[in-house]
Amino acid sequence: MTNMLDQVFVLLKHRIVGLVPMPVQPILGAVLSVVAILAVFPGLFAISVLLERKGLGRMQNRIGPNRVGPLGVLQPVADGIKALIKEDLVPYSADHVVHFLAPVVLVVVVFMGYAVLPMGRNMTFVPMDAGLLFYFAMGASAELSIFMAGWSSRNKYSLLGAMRAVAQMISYEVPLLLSSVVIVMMTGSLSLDKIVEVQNQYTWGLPHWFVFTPMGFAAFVMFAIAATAETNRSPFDLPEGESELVAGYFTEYSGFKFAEFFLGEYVAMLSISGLGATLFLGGWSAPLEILNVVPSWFWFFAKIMVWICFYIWMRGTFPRLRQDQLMNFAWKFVLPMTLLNLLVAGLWRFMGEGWLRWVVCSAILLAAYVLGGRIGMRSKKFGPRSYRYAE
Amino acid sequence: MGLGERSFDVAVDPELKIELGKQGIFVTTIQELYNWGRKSSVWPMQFGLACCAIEMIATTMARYDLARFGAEVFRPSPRQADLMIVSGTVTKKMAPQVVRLYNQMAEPRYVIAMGACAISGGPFKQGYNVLKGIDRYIPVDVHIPGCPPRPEALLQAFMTLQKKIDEQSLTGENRPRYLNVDAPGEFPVPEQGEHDLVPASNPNVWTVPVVIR
Amino acid sequence: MLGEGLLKGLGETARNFAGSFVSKERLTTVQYPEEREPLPEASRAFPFLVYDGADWEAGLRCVACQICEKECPPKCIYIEKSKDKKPDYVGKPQIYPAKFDIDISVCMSCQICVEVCPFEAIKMDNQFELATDDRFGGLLYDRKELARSNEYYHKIHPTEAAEVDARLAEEKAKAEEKAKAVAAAAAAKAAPAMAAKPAEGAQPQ
Amino acid sequence: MSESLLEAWNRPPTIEVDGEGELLEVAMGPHHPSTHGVFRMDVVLDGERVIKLKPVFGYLHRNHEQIGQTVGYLQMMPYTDRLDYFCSLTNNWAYALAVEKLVGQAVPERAEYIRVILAELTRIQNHASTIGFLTQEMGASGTPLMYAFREREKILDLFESLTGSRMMCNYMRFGGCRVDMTEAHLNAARKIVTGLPRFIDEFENLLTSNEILMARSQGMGVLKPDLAVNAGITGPMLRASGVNYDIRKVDHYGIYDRFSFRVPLGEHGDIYDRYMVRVLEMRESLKILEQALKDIPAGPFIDPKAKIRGFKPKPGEAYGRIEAPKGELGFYLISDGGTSPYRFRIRPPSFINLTVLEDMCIGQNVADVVVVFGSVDIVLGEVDR
Amino acid sequence: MKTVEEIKTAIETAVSGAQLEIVPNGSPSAEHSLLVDAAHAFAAAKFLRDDAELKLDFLSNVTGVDWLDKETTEKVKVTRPVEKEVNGVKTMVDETVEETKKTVTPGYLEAVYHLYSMAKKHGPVILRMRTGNRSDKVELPSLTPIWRAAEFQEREVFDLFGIIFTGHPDLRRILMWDGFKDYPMRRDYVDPDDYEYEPTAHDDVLKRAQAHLAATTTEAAQ
Repeated sequence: MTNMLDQVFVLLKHRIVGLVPMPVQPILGAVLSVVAILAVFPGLFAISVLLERKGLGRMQNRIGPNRVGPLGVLQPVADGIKALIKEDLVPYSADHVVHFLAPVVLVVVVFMGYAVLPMGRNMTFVPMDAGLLFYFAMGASAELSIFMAGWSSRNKYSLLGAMRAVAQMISYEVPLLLSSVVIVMMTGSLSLDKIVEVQNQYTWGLPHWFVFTPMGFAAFVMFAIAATAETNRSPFDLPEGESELVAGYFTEYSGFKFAEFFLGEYVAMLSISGLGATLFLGGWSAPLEILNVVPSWFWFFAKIMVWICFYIWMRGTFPRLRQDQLMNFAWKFVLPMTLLNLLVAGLWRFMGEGWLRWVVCSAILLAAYVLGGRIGMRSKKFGPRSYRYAE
Repeated sequence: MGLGERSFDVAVDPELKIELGKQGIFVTTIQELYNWGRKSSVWPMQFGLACCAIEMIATTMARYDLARFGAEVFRPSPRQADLMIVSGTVTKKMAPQVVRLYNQMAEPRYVIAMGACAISGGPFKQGYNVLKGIDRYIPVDVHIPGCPPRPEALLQAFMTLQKKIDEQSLTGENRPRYLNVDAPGEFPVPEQGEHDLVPASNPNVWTVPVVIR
Repeated sequence: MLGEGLLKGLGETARNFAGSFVSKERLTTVQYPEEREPLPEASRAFPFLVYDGADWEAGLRCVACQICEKECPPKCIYIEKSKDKKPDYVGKPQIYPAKFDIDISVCMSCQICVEVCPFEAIKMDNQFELATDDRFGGLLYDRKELARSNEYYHKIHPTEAAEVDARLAEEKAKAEEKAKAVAAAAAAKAAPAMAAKPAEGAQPQ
Repeated sequence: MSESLLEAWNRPPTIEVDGEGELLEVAMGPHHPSTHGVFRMDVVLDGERVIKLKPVFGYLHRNHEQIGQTVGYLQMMPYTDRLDYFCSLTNNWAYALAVEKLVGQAVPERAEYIRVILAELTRIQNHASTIGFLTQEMGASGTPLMYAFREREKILDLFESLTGSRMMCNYMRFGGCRVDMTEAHLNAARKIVTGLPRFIDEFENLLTSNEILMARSQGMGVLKPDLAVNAGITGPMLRASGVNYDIRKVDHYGIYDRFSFRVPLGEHGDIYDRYMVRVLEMRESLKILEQALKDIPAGPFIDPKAKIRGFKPKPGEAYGRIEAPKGELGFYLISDGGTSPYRFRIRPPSFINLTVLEDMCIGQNVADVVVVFGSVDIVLGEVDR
Repeated sequence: MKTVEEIKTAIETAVSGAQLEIVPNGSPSAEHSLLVDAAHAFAAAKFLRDDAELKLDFLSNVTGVDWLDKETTEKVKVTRPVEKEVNGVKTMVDETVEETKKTVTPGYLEAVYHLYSMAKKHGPVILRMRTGNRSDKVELPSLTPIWRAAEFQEREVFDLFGIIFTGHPDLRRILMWDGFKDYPMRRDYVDPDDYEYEPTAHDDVLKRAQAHLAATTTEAAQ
């Protein structure tokens, strides 16, 4: 029964595919997968937007949307309808073709990433051996669309925003990759399915997630930071930093194209959360052995949503960094830390089983973090201050 | 961008509709869906002028929470905004910018003139640099008197606007302005002359009743 | 340590998030159209004209003295005096406003008209839900739209209205006393005159 | 004027532009979302670095001074509310002070206490909102601002129940106040004052040690004390540069000499110092409030003999100034013996504090310009009048 | 702090040739001010800032004031020879006649500076400068090189009153737009005619509104 529920989507797909003649079956299978992704993730997009608006509201002592539909659940639907009927303005001097293509490219590219994510047991749509590489290749193409948007708008703010976005995304691509390399080192595979399989084991009922190892945890933190920057989320949401740059690279977009950017951004966020969950949080594996009765796909989506909630929480709390600080942080702190983490991962392999490697690896990472943080703060001359008074 | 004279409405008897609704069947028309989408997702432009802007900010804050209506998404870019809340005194130096911003907004767009100054120049109307009401240049949907109006008054105006949107039909006399092919989409931006704005008002949107004293 | 302040901040927002489900202090939203905070008594929006009795036109306290028109800082009041007179609340014949317009699209709710009015005729309303799409018709209030009964005044500003009523009653009593005194004096004067009258009348023309 | 004379004058530093980089001219404003209100900055950028910045004013020039010369003395009072629309009560006080100085009107003791209580409450809500807006400029999605406004609403509730209006109080009169502050109002004020320290702690928890805020604000927008004095900077901005000048302490206007409070001073004169000086000032204001609410005497709230309207001061002039939350707010009145002043001049702290905006921004990143601008704490109603 | 008289003598000794005058203040505040001639104002101001005892390092406020041409009518008794017939003989007789005499004192623009000391915490010292007239001689020396605080305020005075501050580094309009031609704070300024809708007009506004109505109706009739 449990197994049945776990594999319900897989079985359903097989059943439907079985209805058509043999030669068409692979095509239909692909179409079904695509349709499933296109149905599920925009839905999740709507849910996360609503969650964000309500969650932010609660953090700020208010209620958030609650008028449109029961408890405000229809708010994203209304926003969607509004975006559809909104007039589509294209600036007179803009490059019309590129201006039109930019959001399309973004949406296509971010959806491609889902092809390799294992969303449950046997639920990877394209089980690729080099899945991780494919994912990063797709993630990097999103930058293209952002630059297209900024350049084609012929607006200073858009161009500045796009340039910032591209610089930022390229800078954080490096730590993003390097922190994932740790996982590749530990599993010896680039296949995301393999990575999940390795984590889907239990000792005393507790899972073997990589986040519970020292360098796995460090890589997880670095990955989370880099992923936030990669998806332009607060506190790294400079490209759309509204207080300086109006609305960043999509300043000149209106109507449905703007909605596409919005969609693309959130879907990218969901997908990178999915990747993070796959790499560090065991993908679709249950957090406790006894919880394996719950279907695997539930765990995958639950982990994504938890990740999204964390994003929202950060957005509600932090101011944003400045461009050069962001770059400094990427190149001078996150990158060295990830490189060190690679060394530690090697050390871990080398030291063999036993408690000693836990102590040594943790100590190295912790010392590096504390020291690096302190040196960084001192070199930039910032820190807490005391004040004097005049009577 | 007119939709022509053909009616999209599917006539449904209102009583029948309520009856169906009781049984869990909801009937809707394109027009209703259209208006519902428009009115439920009005994103204001992040744009404040004077004192009233503070009350506008207060409206979005925890106590009054404009977000309940789904309108907390203050868009900094006019392209993505639906509603311009003219919150405060429009000076003659600022008026061309306001009109320009309005021109940059995508249809459907609405304007709320918040506060005495935005409606008529308010207490400052006899000054040399104060425009006597923004409706001299752009069409205003809802006026809120008050100096400044309370946040609740802005919420009430917001609901008035929603009601107004809801009552519009897609065709016929009552259709919104932008669905009328003949209605202007761009409003001329006044120039700053040597003594005053030129022209002093846009006669297409500003016709004054004569008050004889 | 790097990140300490960030964690503290996250803790603070988390506290508010959780608190918003339990404590009223952390969920301060008043859901306006359905729930409303009671307006404080002193709250003011736009002026109205007080009338006594049931007939608004007859009971207007305003005597069209035009002080408020002159003192109004943005000059949003327009008054035309009547040609004839009608009795006021003490019964003295007074001029009344033939026209009393307030342009609430100009009014700055400063309350100075209320302060300067010697007749307690103009007071501040607290009705603020006045949004309208009618620019010219909906925002220029004439005296009919401005007139509110004294009961309404009592309802929105109970303490102040009670004070005003007491003061007016006192004035009225004084005026009546004075009137009585005058009448008595007149009567006293009239008495000898009356006595003299027949004699006068008796005098042949 | 010879060049040698100009030497003494501290012009903003000019910056060498290195390389062949193209200069980018950006007009920030007047509707730019960051400038809370309508204000334009013409910025010349070399990459993202600011090399020139010219503020453009006047988008909210509402002719206050002209109005002040056409309406009577009393009629100007509600207009002063609309100068710095965050702090109407301190504006009222400054204007009342100037007129009282012009006509030689004394103020009863209770009224002075009421004024101090209201002015300090105004200062607290202004500083809290300013910090909220400052973090907004840094990109916090409104959370600190929401918390600030949560407290501000409590203070505004008191203002409304006392004066009748949330923002435009029109409360003070020449020789006192318009209505009395009853025991209920005082209790409400006491309740607010007991609740505020917790709020400030919360605020500080959220912001003071936040690394992002520190990185964004420390060492940014530095203002040197000698330039600050020369450029006539006043208020928290001046004190953040380390100059000890608080008009409450210097002029002892009202009854400020009766309260014990300290003046916090910054050392670096950067954005963080401006932020911290405001936080510490809020705490000092709470001290003043506690003392004032304890000591407030009974008595008349307005001089019964004071003339409120229609008076004609003797020909002459007076300059009255107070320490408004944003700096020195002064009113300069010249009377020619008529019912309205011959010349009515407002000395706006926000406007003059912007004199050094260019100096603070030059060499900074363009993203910091809005933060520096936010740290000045201006209200456009007062800048342009 | 020194009294105004002492400051006056101090300036006179420090700046040779400076002509100073104390402008009395009739109000109870009794803050008398110093009128300094435009030619020596800069040196005097520099002295006030740098003098060790005064150290007026803080310029608080710059105000422009417009004083209109004043037409004073006074009744004067004039004695002049009048031809008179006395007893049929025409003779010149001196006679005192009462005449109304009109004297026009030319107006001027004035800049008022309020100075304080942050170092010594005293003040104010009020400094005034006057232009020659209201039309062509409207130049005054700028004190911006001495106090940066004057930069925007002098620009404002220039914008609204039309005093030209020589030596100001950036004298442009500040509040009104660049193409604006008038000086709106001058007392003889007439604002543009936008009195189409004045439902509560009285006094001056009513006159303007009626004039506007008359103008538009004749325009329509033509």
